[in-house]
Amino acid sequence: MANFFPKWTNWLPLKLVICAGAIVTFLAAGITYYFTPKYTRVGYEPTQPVPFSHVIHVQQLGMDCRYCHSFVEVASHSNVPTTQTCMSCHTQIKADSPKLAAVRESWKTGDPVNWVRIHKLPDYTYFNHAVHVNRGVSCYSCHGAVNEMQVVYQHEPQSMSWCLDCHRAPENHLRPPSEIYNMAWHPPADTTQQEIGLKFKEEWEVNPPVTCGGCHR
Amino acid sequence: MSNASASAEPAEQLTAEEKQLVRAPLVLNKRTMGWISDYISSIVEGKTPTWWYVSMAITVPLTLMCLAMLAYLIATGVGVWGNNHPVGWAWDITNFVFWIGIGHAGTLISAILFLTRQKWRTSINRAAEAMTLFAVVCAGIYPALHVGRVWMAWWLAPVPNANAIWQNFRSPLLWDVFAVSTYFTVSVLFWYTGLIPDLATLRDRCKTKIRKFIYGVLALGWRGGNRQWRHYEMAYLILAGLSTPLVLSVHSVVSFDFATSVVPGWHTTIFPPYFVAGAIFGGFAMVLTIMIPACAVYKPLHDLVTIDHVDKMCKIILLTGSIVGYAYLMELFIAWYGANPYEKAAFWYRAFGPYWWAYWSMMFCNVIAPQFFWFKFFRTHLVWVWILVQFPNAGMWFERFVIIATTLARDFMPSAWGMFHPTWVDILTFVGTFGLFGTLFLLFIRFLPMICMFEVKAVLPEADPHHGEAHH
Amino acid sequence: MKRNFHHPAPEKTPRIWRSMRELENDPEFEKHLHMEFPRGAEVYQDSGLSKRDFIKLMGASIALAGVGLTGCRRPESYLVAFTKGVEYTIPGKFLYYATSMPTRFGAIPLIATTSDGRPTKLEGNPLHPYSNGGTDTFAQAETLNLYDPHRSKVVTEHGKASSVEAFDAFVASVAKGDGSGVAILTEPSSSPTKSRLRAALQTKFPKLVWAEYDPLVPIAAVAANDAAFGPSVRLVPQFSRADVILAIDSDFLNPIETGVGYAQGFSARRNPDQKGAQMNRLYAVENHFTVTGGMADHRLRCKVSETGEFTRQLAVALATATNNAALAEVANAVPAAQSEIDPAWIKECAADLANNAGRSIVLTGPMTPAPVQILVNAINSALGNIGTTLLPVKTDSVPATSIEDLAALIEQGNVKTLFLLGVNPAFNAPANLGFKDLLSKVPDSVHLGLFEDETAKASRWHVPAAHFLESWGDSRTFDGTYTSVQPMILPLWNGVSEIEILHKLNGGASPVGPALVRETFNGISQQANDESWNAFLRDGFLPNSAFAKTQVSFNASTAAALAKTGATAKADALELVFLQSSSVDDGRYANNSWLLETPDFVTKVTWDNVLMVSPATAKKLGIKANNFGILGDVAEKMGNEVNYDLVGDIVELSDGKTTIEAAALVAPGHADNSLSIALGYGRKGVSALMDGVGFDAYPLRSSNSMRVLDSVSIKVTDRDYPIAQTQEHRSMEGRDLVREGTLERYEKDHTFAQTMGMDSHIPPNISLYTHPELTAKDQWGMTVDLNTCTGCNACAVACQAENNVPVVGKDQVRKNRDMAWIRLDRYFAGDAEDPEMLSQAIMCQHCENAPCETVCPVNATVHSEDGLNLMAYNRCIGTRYCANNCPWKVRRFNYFDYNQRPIEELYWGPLAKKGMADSLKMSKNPNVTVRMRGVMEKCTFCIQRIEEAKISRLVEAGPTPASDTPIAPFKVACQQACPNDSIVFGNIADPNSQVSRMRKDSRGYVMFKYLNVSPRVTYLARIRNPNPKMPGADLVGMANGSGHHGDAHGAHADHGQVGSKGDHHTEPAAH
Amino acid sequence: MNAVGNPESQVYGIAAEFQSARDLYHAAEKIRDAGFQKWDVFSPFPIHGMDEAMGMKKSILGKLVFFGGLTGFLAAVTLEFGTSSFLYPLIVAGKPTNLYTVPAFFPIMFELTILLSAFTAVFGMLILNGLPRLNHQLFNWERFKLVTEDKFFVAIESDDPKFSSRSVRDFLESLGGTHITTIHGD
Repeated sequence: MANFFPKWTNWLPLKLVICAGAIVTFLAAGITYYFTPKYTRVGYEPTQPVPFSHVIHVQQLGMDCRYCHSFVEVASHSNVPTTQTCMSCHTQIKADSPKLAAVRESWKTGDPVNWVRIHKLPDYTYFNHAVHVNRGVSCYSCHGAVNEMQVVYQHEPQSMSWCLDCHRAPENHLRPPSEIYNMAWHPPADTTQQEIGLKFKEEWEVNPPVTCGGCHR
Repeated sequence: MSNASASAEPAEQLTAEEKQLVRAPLVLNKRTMGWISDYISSIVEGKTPTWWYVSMAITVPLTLMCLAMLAYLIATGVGVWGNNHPVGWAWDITNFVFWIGIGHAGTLISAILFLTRQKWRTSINRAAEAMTLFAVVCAGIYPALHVGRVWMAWWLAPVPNANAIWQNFRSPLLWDVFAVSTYFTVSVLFWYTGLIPDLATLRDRCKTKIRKFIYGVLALGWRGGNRQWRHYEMAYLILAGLSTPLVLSVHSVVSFDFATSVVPGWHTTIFPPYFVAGAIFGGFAMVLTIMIPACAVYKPLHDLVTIDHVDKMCKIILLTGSIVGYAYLMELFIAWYGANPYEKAAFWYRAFGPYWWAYWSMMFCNVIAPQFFWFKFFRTHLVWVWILVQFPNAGMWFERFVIIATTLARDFMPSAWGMFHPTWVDILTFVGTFGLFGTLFLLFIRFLPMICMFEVKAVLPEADPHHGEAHH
Repeated sequence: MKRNFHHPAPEKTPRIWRSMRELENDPEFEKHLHMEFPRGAEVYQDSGLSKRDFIKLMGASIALAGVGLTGCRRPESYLVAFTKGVEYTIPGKFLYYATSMPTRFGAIPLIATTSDGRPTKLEGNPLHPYSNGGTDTFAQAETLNLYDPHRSKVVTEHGKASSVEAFDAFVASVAKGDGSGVAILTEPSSSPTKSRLRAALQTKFPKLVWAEYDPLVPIAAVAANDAAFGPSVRLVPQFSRADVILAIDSDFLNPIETGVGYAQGFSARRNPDQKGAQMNRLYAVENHFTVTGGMADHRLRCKVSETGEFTRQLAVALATATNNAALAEVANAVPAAQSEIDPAWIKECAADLANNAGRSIVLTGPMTPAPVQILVNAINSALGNIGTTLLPVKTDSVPATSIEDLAALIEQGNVKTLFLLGVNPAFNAPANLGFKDLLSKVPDSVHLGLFEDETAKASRWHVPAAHFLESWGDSRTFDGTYTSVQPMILPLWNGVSEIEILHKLNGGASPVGPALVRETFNGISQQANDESWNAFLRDGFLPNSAFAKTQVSFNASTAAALAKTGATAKADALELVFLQSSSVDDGRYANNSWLLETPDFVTKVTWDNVLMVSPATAKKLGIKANNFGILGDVAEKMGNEVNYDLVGDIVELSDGKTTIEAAALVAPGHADNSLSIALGYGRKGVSALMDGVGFDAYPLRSSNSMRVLDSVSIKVTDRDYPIAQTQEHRSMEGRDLVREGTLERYEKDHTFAQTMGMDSHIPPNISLYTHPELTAKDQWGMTVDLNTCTGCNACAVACQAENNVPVVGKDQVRKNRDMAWIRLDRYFAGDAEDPEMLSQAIMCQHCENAPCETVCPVNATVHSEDGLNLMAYNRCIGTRYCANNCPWKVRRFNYFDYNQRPIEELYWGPLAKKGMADSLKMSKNPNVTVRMRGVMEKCTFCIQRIEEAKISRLVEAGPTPASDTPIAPFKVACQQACPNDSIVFGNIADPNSQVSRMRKDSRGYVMFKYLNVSPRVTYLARIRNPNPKMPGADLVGMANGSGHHGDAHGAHADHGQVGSKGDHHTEPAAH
Repeated sequence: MNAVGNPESQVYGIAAEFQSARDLYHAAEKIRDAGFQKWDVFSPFPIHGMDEAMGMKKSILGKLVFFGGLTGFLAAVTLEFGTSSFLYPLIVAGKPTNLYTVPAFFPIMFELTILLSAFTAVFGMLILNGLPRLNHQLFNWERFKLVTEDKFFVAIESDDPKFSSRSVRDFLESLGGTHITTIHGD
């Protein structure tokens, strides 16, 4: 009488082991790539009720961030502009552009424009804009080159580890106070970001918190 | 090959002079190798007995109830249990320690008795190891599900994550996670390694295709060649060597959950040895609780699980019981001698506080009751043994309850004192775990050889290659 | 109301503060302020957005403000900006407005914190002359009252929904009439605007009946003052000048009875180290334990119906001591009664008072009957306290019709139209009036109130009232300082204020914003220009507007005449005393879950009022202390104080006609043959929360027994009532937790408290490890002065409001699952019948070697570099090990989703309704995470305030060295609320900070020193100042033993004198 | 001469059955002395001293397990110190993050050492035994099933240098082997 199991089954276990190993490796790699903020958040680019272009307003018209995000320097929350702010110009310029319909509507009715939120931290995370921009961290560091964005999208993962990277080594991002809102700034030719950063870190005694309490209350 | 019923009748009795010559054999009635395979396999191969279905009809619903309770717990919150401030841990951790303790006897019997060449272990270690696994399964439920946010429990595993945050390796609870999972894994390996040759036996005996397939796969193609036995025996020896310190470490680590805290009544260095002794104590009690009825069902097993085994286990229970009793008294002495009013109060309240009844139940069950085993009559009369081992079973549960709930109920600040009362969910969950344990065990004795055949064969006189040769 | 209408250009004295720094007008900060402002202004010129639109918008954005902790997949959410900017408002930044909360005897000056247009927190106004910045529990809980979703929302007529217009039409018709048959019943109020409108109304309608009623406002006291000193005289106590104080049935230290400012100056005089002034001494005579009684150096248990006799004997003794004829005349006028009061007590007390004539104060509670009041006035004038420790001032009060007279008028059918403004007589009027039925005799009755309460149901009209945080108004504090009341938000549910209704009755159109108040202000203020008006609103009060001091002389004859009315009670009769509830006041807070769950100061009972009875009387009447069942009884036999899971006997109380039920609780220190019960509970059919909570005592309370019913019959039923206590144990079990000693002992050994109990002979702790360096410049720490902490609960409710601490309900409290982050432990020490009461505030101690941290497997609780024990809710998985390992048991676990599920559906799991009312979401502090089910939480030292301060310092510093900018002063919530400044918080690394000085105080000690956890909270031992001549003086201040060495082993040496019964046996192992 | 398996396929070897452990033992000694290399004896249980009888050295498994254990230990050390001293040092209960904190790290070092040792022991044993191998020429022989029951077998493989079917048959017969059978593959 012959074997119950055919010959080929002798190699089966080895093949199974190899397959399992491969599958596990691929899963791990996939999860690390696809299921972390680097992938899930970065590039989030929803369509806004108004096709507002930062390129036109910042790049071409050279408006300062703070004209619209007026409280970024004093509040934890960097406000989006009120309809009033938009209308203070757009009553004259492009007063009847169809793109601005939503704004005019809001101005008429008093109902706010619902901008789709892009950068969103969890409720238990308390980020403060004022302290960052006042202590030499540029908008650029967290929001990327918004001035070049026709439509705003998320540029950084803004995950906890990403925050910690900077909180542990702020020198990689500190800038001269004058350049905070200059999206296009680069360190002068004769020096590097590190050098400048370290200099300011020394001078201003920049010592960002890395314990939970800094952000979670 | 004769079938089970035939071989159930004992073979011819020993003659008087043989009795004098031969040292008390480990297997009675001169059972042959063939008989051992036949009989033990027949338990698996024969048709399912009615009592098995009856028992399953009891244990399976209990298991389902347990699962239902756990689902309710996860969906609603830990509040469905009686836990509160100050009693943050109550039946959950009590039952965890209770079950994990029971598990220890199995590993102990397999590993320590193997290393110490106690051949009598061979007939009970398989069942004992199975018991270990199932007890650890029951135990594992509690630490896993007693946390407030079960869906976040994976944070206990050191997985790299986008929050760049890690575990606190100083926490006894994390030690627990590693200890218990290691213990479970190693026990499974140990148990399965021991099963391989017996699975091969079943493979070679079974008729149906499906069984041929299942047992064939499980047996991994074992051939019993000596070139295999050589590595096999080495592996088994190493596993035994690893399991022995492991089993001691696991219950020590469990005791660290309490010993490393600052809570008066927990903060004591005596805990590790005392917990280990307690675990062996309770574990052996549970082995007897299960084996005695099993042998009652399968009468001929008495030839393998002899009264001598029972006697030996009772002696161990007596010894460990006395160690536990000593530990209780030592605790009291240190509390008094340490002159720390908080420690003093903690032990005073255990004995005379609102939970006095739990303390004295523990004392009676664990210290008084086992003393009967000084008498051979109680050690060798199966009914009495079975009754008496129920006390350690209950007593060890009370011990954990006393240590956990009653200590927390009254610690540093009288203002924060409060009582714990179990809820119906607490109770049904605990009862349910017995259902789970029973179900698993019934499945085990139905589908796997409950006695390690190849080891029993190996202790038969004719297994000795020089059997019957003149000694020179 | 246009916001810009009453807002000046911001550059001038802005009415809002962005921080305490600006409050102090720090020039540095002003600069910062101005460079910050123009930007805001330029965008926001004359933008007139009313706060109502705010709510629209906030509603939207709140809906987004998820309150859970987990957020892995994110749904699309929106950023909702204002359409028009709102001046001053910076999204996400707090604004602070000065206002005040009108109270029974004046007002509590407040600073309201508003975030994005929602008032979220109320704090005392430290600038105000008659406030040290403290508040009471009620003020702290008002934000919840404001957002209470049970508030009435629509005008109803005959119980059916009507409209504002219809009601206005009705008012107009009344206004057109001649006012005959029109009566107004309202609460006595300190509001000048209200009295101005009243005067106007009474000139317009001469026949108008103006009646005032408040169940806890003393008619007798006023009458006594009038009789003694002439009309509208008020005595303002100056505790800073008093060396000896005698409180007769008075709880003056409790801010809820007499207001926050009343007792100021007292706590300063409790400091044994104070230079130039000796420590004051407090005698208390009361039938049940009050916080005052707990603070007293000598306390006499005395039936309320015997206080008259006590005061008479005291007066007699003092009359001879001071040989003052007037006092003698009044004293002899009072009929004598027999009593068992210890003469020695009276003799020595009198002697002490006589020796401190002119430096003493004798006080009696507001509700005590006239003879006692008059005697007290006589005693004070005889001691020469009037004008020295008791400043007489002339109030602007105008007499009003009493509710009894009003009832008579209604009875006679002379009242056709009755306006019930903010009162609830159908529930709380004296029972003999049967007011509820009377209302049916009035064809047109109008009820104005926050809730559709009993009176609303019995009236033709019900009009939703505006909360004081929603309406313009004004008030006078007890001393008369003119104080503002301004709205923080438009009425959420179209409520109207009393003054608006009065104004309309005067025929006025609906008032515009503060017009009415402004008019009054112009009348009161010297210069009535915008500048001073803005200053008034900005600071919240008008400087130097207190009542004028006056000279008074004691009028013996009129006093004696009043004194004669004194009734004599039978000594053995069983009396029933009606108390103000520490949770619901007179019933007005019956719907406030924060207060309902705040334990009573003494009994620690939540969610119920109980009938308090002394142990002896309980035995006599056969009232069980508890029924533990057999297991507990055995434990008690074995010598434990066992009183867990309290279940009280239900008793029936009857005055012959009416019978009420109540659950009895055995209260140590209660007078024998006396029963006490708090008013305001047992409401039926009013709202979800109120129903079936406690027992209603009003039915037994009649016009002549407002304070005490001299004789009731009691019947103990065999029914039980479960009682939820946050603290079940009474005795300290001889442990050295609260440490106290006598002044004498303290002077012998200043550091006695540091060597008590275990600390007397433990070797110094040597740590195995060197503590990792705490790098931050600011190291936070706290001290609690047990010498001034009365246990009034203000801190507890403040913490609840600040930190979004959830309410768990009676059932969960009974299961010991209350969530309070700061709790007030109350211990009884000494004789079981007549013990001392000790109270101690316990919050997270932020141990530097925190036991909780080492046991957390996931690093959810770790230490910050500035010494805080952090709790990261979002990391917590809820093993509860940290709570087990916390010696103080201050960690709180969310056993259910208390924030998201209704407390009656906690056990339903997923089947329960999810989410909370929008209005309640608005009450949450946006800077504190709302915790979810299954996580641990605890006191964080208000880390949100710490971080805010640290951040604003860095913002200020900008591109300059951080260390050059000092951190702005700030207070944590409990510290801010404390009316006695017992809690001090600050930077312990700065040797000059107050907290550092307090920590170094010789009375300072840390608990459980032997554990070497080195807490950041230091307690200052309690010092009692007994009069050695008094009976029982040797037992005062002995809670930790007498202090002769060998007895200092806190744990066991104190048997026989410390701890309530059973303590003797707790640790025989020690003997 | 009887044979099993597929006669076409090449011969695996020749096997004989023995009745007792003792017979097998002595047979093994003789085969060893005859200088065969590729052969094995089969029994229902490990027979004491059979290794010597077959002239085999001690199993090398022990050495493998040592390295397995070492790996586990080092893994634990890296995990614990790497995360809590280098990746994200936190102040926990005032305990240091340097080497002094090692006592708290022992339990996990121990457990991981045990775990990886156990894995090496079991999987090492399987690999050394060439298991799992479900198909084997010997399984073609029906009688061979008794090896897990109570019978004993010897098999000498065909690729043994000294193998020649006739001599081996005679040799096994001389040893007292019964049911001598040629085993073919399938």
